[in-house]
Amino acid sequence: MFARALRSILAAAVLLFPVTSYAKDTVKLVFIGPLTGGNSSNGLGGRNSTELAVKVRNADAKARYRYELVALDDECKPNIGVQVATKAATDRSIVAGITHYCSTVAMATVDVYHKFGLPVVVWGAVLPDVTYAQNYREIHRINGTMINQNETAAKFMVAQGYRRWAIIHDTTDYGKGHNKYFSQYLTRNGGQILGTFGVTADQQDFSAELTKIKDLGPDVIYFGGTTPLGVRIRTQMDKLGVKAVFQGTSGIVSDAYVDGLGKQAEGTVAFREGAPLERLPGGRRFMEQYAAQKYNDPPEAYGPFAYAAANLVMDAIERVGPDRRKVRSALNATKDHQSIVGTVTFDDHRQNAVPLITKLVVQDGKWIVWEDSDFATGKRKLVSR
Amino acid sequence: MIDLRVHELTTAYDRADVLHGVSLHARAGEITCILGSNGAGKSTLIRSVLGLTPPRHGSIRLGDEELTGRPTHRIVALGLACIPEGRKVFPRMSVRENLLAGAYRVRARDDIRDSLEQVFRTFPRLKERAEQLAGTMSGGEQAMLSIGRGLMSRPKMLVIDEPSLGLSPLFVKENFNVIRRVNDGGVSVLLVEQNVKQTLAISHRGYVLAQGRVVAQGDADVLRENPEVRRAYFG
Amino acid sequence: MRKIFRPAPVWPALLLLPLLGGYGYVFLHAEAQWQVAILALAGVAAILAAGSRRVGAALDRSWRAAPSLLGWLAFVVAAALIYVLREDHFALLMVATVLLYALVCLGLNVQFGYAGVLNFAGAAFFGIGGYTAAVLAAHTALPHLVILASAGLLSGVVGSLLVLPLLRTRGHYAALITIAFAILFRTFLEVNDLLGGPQGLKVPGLAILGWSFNDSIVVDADTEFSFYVAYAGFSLVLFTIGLILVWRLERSWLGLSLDAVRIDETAASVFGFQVARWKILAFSLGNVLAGVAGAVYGMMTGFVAPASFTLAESLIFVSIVILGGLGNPAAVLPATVLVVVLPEKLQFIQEYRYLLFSAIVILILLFKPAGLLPRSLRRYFPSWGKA
Amino acid sequence: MDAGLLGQYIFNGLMLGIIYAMVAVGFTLFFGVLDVIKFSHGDVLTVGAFVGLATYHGLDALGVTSAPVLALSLTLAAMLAMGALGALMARWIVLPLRNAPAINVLLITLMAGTVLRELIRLFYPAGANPKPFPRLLPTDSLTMGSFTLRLDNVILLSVGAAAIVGVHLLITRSRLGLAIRAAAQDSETARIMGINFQMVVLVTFALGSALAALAGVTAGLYYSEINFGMGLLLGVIGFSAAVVGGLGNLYGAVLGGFLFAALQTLGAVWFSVPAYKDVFAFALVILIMAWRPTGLIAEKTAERV
Amino acid sequence: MNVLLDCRGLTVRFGGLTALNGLDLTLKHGETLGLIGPNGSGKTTFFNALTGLYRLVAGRVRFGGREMTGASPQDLYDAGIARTFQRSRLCLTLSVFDNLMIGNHRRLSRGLAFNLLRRRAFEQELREHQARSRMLLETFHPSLPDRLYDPAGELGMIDRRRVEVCRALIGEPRLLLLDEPSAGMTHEETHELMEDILATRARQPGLSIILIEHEMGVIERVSDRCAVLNFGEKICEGSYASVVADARVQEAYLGSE
Repeated sequence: MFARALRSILAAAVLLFPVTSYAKDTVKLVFIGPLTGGNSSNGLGGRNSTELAVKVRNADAKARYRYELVALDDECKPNIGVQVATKAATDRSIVAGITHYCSTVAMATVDVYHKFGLPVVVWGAVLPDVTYAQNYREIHRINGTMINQNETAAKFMVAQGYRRWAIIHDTTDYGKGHNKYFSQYLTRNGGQILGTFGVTADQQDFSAELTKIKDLGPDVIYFGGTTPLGVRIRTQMDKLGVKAVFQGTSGIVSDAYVDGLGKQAEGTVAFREGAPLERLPGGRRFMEQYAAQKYNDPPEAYGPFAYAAANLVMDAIERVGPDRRKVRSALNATKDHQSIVGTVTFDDHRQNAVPLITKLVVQDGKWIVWEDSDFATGKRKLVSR
Repeated sequence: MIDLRVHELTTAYDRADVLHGVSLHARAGEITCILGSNGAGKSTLIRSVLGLTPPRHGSIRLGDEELTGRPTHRIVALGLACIPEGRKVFPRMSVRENLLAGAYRVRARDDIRDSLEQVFRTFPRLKERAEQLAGTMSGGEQAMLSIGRGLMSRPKMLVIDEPSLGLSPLFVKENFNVIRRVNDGGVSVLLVEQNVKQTLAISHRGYVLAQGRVVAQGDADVLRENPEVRRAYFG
Repeated sequence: MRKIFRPAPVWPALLLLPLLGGYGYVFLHAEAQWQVAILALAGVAAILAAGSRRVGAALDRSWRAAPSLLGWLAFVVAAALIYVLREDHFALLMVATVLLYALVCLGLNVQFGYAGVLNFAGAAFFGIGGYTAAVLAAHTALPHLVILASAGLLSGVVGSLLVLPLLRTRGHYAALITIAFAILFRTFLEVNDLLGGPQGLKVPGLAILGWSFNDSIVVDADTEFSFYVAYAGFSLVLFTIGLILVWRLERSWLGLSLDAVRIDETAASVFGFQVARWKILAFSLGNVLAGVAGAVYGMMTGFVAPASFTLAESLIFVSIVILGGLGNPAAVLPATVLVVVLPEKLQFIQEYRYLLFSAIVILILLFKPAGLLPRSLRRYFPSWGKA
Repeated sequence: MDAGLLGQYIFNGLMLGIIYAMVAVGFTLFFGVLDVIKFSHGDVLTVGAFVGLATYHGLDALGVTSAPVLALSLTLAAMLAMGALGALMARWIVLPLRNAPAINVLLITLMAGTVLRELIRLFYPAGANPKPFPRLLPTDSLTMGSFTLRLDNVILLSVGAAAIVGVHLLITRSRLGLAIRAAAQDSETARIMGINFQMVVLVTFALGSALAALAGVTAGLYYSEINFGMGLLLGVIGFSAAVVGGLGNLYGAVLGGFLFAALQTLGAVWFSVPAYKDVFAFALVILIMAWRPTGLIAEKTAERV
Repeated sequence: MNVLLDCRGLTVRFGGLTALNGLDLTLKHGETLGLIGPNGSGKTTFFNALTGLYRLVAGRVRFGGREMTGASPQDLYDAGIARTFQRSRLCLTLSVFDNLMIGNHRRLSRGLAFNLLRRRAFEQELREHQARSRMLLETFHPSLPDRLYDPAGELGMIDRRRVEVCRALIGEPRLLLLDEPSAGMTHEETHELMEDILATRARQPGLSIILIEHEMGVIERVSDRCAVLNFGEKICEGSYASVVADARVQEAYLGSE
């Protein structure tokens, strides 16, 4: 404990007074995510977090190598993804990657990494198929899939006494996937789905859908999608007088969601894989360091995963040296690795069998862990009818 | 009263020279006509005067002001008005709005109202149809409107391009009478026409254009007898 | 004939071609900012020079002196570039991408460069090709060449659904139809799960006559060529065929007819041209080319998804055609390089690259409104016209 | 379906329609005077909304708390700024290309739109994220069965309608409007009447852009959220509405806007997967164009392009 | 009587305006008809109606013994009517040769395979048309064949006119419609053009021509017969001398006192 604290003080000191060490070999890593376009806030958050991890590591005198990060933009388009993945994977000086937020892109690129033998850790894409649809030893994933998340979500919400759901999801792979798994687990646990509404990801106006939902009168509106749509839908619910609990997925666990909604965000429930950041000492440190860097964009929900993925990769390199095959084997064998998102253990498909899904709720303008909230104690109600 | 002097004007249009060193003088207070058959260069001359097709060489002076190089709306602001060929009324505007467009440069509301009343007095038909869309009127009515619109700005110099085009002789006569009355009121007129006899009947002086050059000029009475005039039409 | 024909010097073009090849090699390998900047500037300067009178005329003369020799040489240089890059997967992927995008733009060039039929749904037809390949290659045993042909055909057939409204409308009204189709196509794919929905579909690799393109080419134990060599080579062949096709089209009565219809529909109809027929021909041909290119592209990248075939992508195709020079098929290639490779080369400025890219396009449009290499007069044969 | 629900759908459609119509009117104005399509229009809307937001934050920092004052001043600031931007773009990007093929104008404005969008995304603080838009209008509501009528929505609807009526009056009743219509019907004759054509073009672009800014602020106040990509689809829909209605015609643009809103609302109600509504709306657009090739209210055909 | 063109009661309206009002006109094989009348009298409208660009409200057209009322422009071209336009409608960005080939459309092989694959055969055909074009241009002016490969936009006005006439002639029509060929030309140029038309007539005795012209000298020299239009109606018909002397014609042109 003391050693850790000392290290972090040292690290902070070095961050302030950067010293270049000439003795170390340079090892290149690649980060890939959407840096332009509609998903760029998540991409930029992931990139900044990865960059932060590399900076911290380079500042660590004990590190064997000096790390250099190459960041590439996949634009959240599969064809561009394949392009930059090929660029990274065929660049022999790059040892490993922290890759992809968008599931379509992650799906499109797995073959490329496998073909060229670049070990990567997926930091944000949540579609189960990314790890489970093939058996490539190069592909790992640190964040959980939407399966884990939705199983917990369905059980938890039914246990709270809700029975009737309306589901809105965007028609991206993310939204459709969430819809699929949530619906599956919900019906299995005794919930009832009154209606399902697919909406496009660039849609502004949801009044027609919400009017329909209002007519159906659900207890809960489940939303499978990301922050921009989440903010819009939640706002428009109030506009139309739709009174229901708003339940989201990891896609809306962001500062932007709370900032975007202000008071209306109160009582929104969402679920995210990984341990709650603020409960782990590393997590809190991450947030402090991130804030110190004064990035233009917040880390967003998956920034910590990117940070953890980068550390996982660098730890592996520290152990086995900058060799793709060795790094791959080291990553494959990850077990009980302590990270800021909790313990990481890869299963037979190199999927992090995340033990914990964090339940979150917005209270007083902050996402907080359900168990710590006034809602859990019954002091407040999710929705006033 | 104001005069218009065109000196050695050469204008190229669509890569073919259509005016070759044309000089003419529209004297103050007079009606000066320019005659010539189709394609003689009359319209190009008007376009040059109005600044729509900038000339290559030469100068155009309205009173003391050089017009070449000025944008059309500034030329018009000097007191020039034009009744364009083919009438060119704004088809989807009412008669009243067309007339108001003619008075665009006039700021004083009273002046506009006076002009409007005057035009309505001159062309009672326009008053009857004040709210009708110009595009739905007959050719003759459009011609009246076009003339009325040209008068709305109370110009010092009026340039009229083929007012008889496509009009029956009766209408032509009426319109020419209006032009003469306008001129009597002190407005200099530059009248471009192919209708020789009626034009010369109301003009003081005239020029005959053929293939981009002035082939004859002089007082109207003299010009009437000039064989060049007939030749300009019938070869 | 009073004029004495002197054989024009062949050397300018002869020299240029290997130079271009070398440039391509260096450009594809440039990573550092200053390298990219210098190379991009040099490239633009070279294109502008080629568009200028003197240099252009010199190149033109030498081209006419030995058209077939230089044509072959161009192909050989391109093939050589692919060979030199044989182990560089990424560079080859970019080469193949450029060639396939250029093939689509050849089609668009026929559509609005010649016939004047605007198409803002180029990416949709490109996508139709890709999806056709995905479905047919995965679920049927059809030979892949047949699949490529069907992809082109289907793209043409779907396009013919738009023909009626397109023929009836003009200008911006016609533009709206293809824009609406582009949006509709993408949304339909995404909402509908039939074709993989938003996740898209995996596409098996191309295999022709039993040769699987997705396998690396093993020469001996130590030497292994990237499998992209096959794709790049195949794309080169396709693009060459497309270029020759479009070239011949332009240099024939067909091209003349399309021009006549575009420039003055009224005059054309007075001289007996069936306006609709020519517009349909151009529209369909363009879509077929886009479809074939899309099929190969899908098989090469191994994946098709709606996100790759958006209206924004269509607009990228349109901008390539306009930047290159409307109606000049050869200009498609440098313009594609500019539009496809430059943003990739600008990766080092990461999130700022689209800002810079858009600014560059605005500048080109302001100062070279006819495109980088404007179209020249029709020349039915290399020896056609005055010496 | 009960009456309240039906009323709700209609009200939703009206609100959507008024935003579309405001955007479409801009397109139709630009086309009227210059025969061009300015594809950056949607992004001008976005920038307008962000200028409004920035103004709010600025005034908020200065300690202004009165909601009506804030609402009014942010709207005015957005409209003024976008009016200026519209005129600048007309002067430096659109007018220089007057003699180039119309498709060049389309492409250059498209690129200008990308520049605007990227500037917001990159340089507005945390611009890549959706931003909350202040709620400045009273939210008193009236509920009748399943119909909820909120005062802020009514205000927005009225302001939008008033703006369109205002533009209509300006175009049909004022001296400036006369000049705009004259320039639109026959630019050469308009010049002969002493109308400064370039000035008219700049003013028209300023007017259309200010209206886009108003649409942006309206969308912000209505949805309480704005983001850098909001103008993309709104721009395309506004363009579609203007074309379907008949370019160059103010009524056509309004009709097109409400038609599009109606199609989308209908589509969302009819289809079990509401996302089909865009497929439905755009497919119908294609059919309408096949039926009426110059729009529902044909005024002026688009000969250029 | 060997009638090539027979028009009866042709009427064309635009909105409220009657541009052509019950026009009767006949033309014999090999005849040259001068069509005159003041601006806006309906001459060009007649051409547009005759080439299928305007729809007839009433009337019928027989051409070469066939009923052609309401035929499309393409059908009328196929039947053998070719024209020039008052405002030159050459494709200025295309070469002179290309412009001629537009007029030669009927003789071009339009098959896909022929054009794309059989390049030798295509070249053969091309060379033939090239030779014919040169010959035709040569007859108009000896310097014109040298400009075969220049963009039409680079020609002077007279040469553009010539090329436009050649474009109409190269397809060997039976009826040639010339719409004010002298517009925008100098006196000398007009004279040259007149000679060109006469030479064309001499070479192709079967060719019928309708000529709209304001230069009366041209009409006098070239036409066999004249028809005068005013307000969309034929007011007079006959020899040039008789027409010019007619009081109605004088009035239409010079106006009444």
